[in-house]
Amino acid sequence: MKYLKLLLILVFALLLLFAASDLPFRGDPDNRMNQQTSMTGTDVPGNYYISEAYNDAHTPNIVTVVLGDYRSIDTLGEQIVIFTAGMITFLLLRKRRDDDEE
Amino acid sequence: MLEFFMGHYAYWFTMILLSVGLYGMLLKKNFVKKTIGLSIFQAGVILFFVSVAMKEGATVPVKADGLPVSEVSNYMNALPHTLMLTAIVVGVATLGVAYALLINIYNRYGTLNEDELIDKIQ
Amino acid sequence: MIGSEIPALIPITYILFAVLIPLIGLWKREIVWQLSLLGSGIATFFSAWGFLHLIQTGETIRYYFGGWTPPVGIEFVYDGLAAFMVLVINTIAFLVLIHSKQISKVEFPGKKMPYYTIAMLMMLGFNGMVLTGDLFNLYVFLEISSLSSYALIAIGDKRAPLASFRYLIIGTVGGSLYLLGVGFLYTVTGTLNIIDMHAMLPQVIGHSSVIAALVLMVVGVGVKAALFPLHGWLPDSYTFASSSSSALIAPIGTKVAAYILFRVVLFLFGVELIDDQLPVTTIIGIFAGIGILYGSVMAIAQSEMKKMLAYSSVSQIGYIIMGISLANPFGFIGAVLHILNHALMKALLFLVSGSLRLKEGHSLITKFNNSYRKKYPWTMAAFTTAAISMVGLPPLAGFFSKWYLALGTIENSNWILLAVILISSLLNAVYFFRILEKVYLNDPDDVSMEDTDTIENNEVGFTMMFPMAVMAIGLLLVGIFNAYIVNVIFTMFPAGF
Amino acid sequence: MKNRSPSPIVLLGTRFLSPYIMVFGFYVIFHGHYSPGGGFQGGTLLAVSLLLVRIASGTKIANLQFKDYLATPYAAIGVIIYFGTGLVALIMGGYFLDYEQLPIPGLEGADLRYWGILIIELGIGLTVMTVLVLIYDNMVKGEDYA
Repeated sequence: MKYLKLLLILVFALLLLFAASDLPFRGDPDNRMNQQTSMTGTDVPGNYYISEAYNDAHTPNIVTVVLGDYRSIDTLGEQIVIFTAGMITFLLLRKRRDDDEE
Repeated sequence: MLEFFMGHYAYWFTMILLSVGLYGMLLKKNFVKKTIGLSIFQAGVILFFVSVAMKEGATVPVKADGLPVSEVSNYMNALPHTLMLTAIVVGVATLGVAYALLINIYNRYGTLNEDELIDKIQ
Repeated sequence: MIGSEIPALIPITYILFAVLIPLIGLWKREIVWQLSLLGSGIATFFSAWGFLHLIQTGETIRYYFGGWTPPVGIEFVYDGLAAFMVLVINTIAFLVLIHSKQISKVEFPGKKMPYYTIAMLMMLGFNGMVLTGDLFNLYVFLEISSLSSYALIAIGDKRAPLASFRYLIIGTVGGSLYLLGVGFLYTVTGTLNIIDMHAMLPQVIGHSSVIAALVLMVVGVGVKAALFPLHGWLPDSYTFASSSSSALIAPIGTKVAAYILFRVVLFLFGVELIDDQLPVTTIIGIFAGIGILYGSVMAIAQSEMKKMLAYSSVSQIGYIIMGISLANPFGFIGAVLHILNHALMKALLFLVSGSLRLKEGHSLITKFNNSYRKKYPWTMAAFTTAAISMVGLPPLAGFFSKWYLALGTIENSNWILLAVILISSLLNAVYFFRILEKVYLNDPDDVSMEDTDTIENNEVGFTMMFPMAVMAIGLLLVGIFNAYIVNVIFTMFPAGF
Repeated sequence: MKNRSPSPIVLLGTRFLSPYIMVFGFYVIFHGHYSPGGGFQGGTLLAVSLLLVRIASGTKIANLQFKDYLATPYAAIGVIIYFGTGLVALIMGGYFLDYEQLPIPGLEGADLRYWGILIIELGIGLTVMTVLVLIYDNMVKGEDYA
């Protein structure tokens, strides 16, 4: 069983190494995600954020604008993930209280 | 060849990190160690995204004087950074839940070792 | 005017009640059940309204959060399939939450407030996963729903936290693999929007990283869907969780994950595109077939009803995924119809097991006897309806989804999968009729048999009977009005079929 | 740990440090528009300032600083701040979370978005701070739970 698991890990690592070798070069300014328009002519989000963020929200920190405005529903979800974790520890670790009901 | 290596070595390291995390989760018997493996795994994914965002000759995505935003090659891609901020928070929440469960398990069985736990259940 | 706001209003309702329940629950603990019911009731109302609106107008609603058009912003896509899924999962959740009132007093006393909060959060996650049109946003909602399901599973009997921890490890790996797949796709295409990316993928499909992304995403979502070799977490989790938790998670969670597989394989990549590179659909089909048989055989071996139902879930998920792998219209109809049917059947069966646990204190099949038919006549009638539907006898709903899946296999000339469907139906019959036999037939050799004349009716209360009755009638109605539902499903085909 | 009385030096040290960390946390939240920072990072620093006192001096003294039963409602209020901002925008006729529709007098367009982002960062900071304290408190309590 142990060797099977090691084999699984090895296969996983090789698959990922093989897949990663086909990715675009790291740091290349001509990557698809750094171009002005995409293959189908739509905006590329990464570039749009850099060029328009200050005009749209008057905030120099682009990450803050993306986090708080362009992808705000993601951030709401993120806050709810944290809230969920808090409520889960409440559910799992608090001593049970007596029910008032009936 | 060297260019290919320089363009990809960061990806390869994150992939190896992912495998290390998987090793910790599959082969370690202690549940806390499994959780550490989980953290390493998530860190691998986060590092992958962050290394993807890197751009030659660019600076951090905070608008600075003298570097016009109209020239996009001045600034790094902000999207992966933002995504990873979310992923880090998700990772913290997962760890919190995992440790809450581990406290529950320890209180019930008195051990966190997988083999001992299986013995105690049967 | 409000019709176009529906996709946002459903998650908003759940967030509102997830926040209101802890605030009000700390000060007035008795009404959390009513509040959670109100929340899921409103969400069900909105989703029914949106579904009717969508059928009338026939227009897909794309809701842009923050007013930013995709791919810059995030959108919710409310098309036919999403509207259908949202309606199904919200209705089931509403009914199960009604049923949970009695169980909550026995299985998690004094923990109602956090329990119902987390139930609301889980439904928020599932609704968000179904509605979102952004790959990373899907991951966020996936994690909300997964974290909530770990917690709901951990509330249960003594071994529940261990089962939940195992699920947490494998579930988080699944989520991370999905995220890594999204990362590969983002690096290659530069966008995260599903519709936008779908248009770009034909130009980059040759990259090995795109194929790896497909494999990673299918494996990651397959963990959540309990696709055959990745189903290890499911039986223990469903068995040891509290009855209402398993009734909430079993019909909804795996269905939503299967729906995400639909989205990834059929809507994001498209079948023709990937089958040139890697026979993903064939491989999924093989695993689905093995999973169907494995789940059915393991279900026969179980003596605990909830564990039997859990293994049966593994097998039934196989049907839905088989529908994806067939990749033809009949398979699609069968899979979508089976999502509805199986959600109804599995929820009903888990509710019956919860009711029996409450009344008898156990749900061991070996201890079932013929006194049950006098003690719980209506519960057993509901169980019989669901069991017959699971086996696939007309005119109940289960027959029709299997019928369309079988037509799909015939169209592909895939005789092995056809045989799998038939054999699995027989195996289903074995493990359900075993229970029906114990309940409805008098065994003359059984000395422990109780005298049926002296047993009084001990039927469960209204809050437990009502949802079970609605689901049983629903199964009958889905079976009878099946032609109408199939017509609606016809309008949901993804482009390229 | 529980039975030992806390060392006065550690107690004094944490009491001295805690407010400064808290001020830095607020700085990180409010300065998130101009430098790396924001609700999550600032909220974590605020939580650190509370947890420092909790770890050093135990529940009784820590409750003088932040009452443990307040954590859950405050976390919910933090979510309400974010979510309410979006809901107001929806009610005013825009999309959900469309800050340009917020009814703040005297501001328009991009400036409204600037203030909208600041409001939601405050909500995030509140939630992150209270939830981290909540997790710590529950884990300490969970040790006794059978």
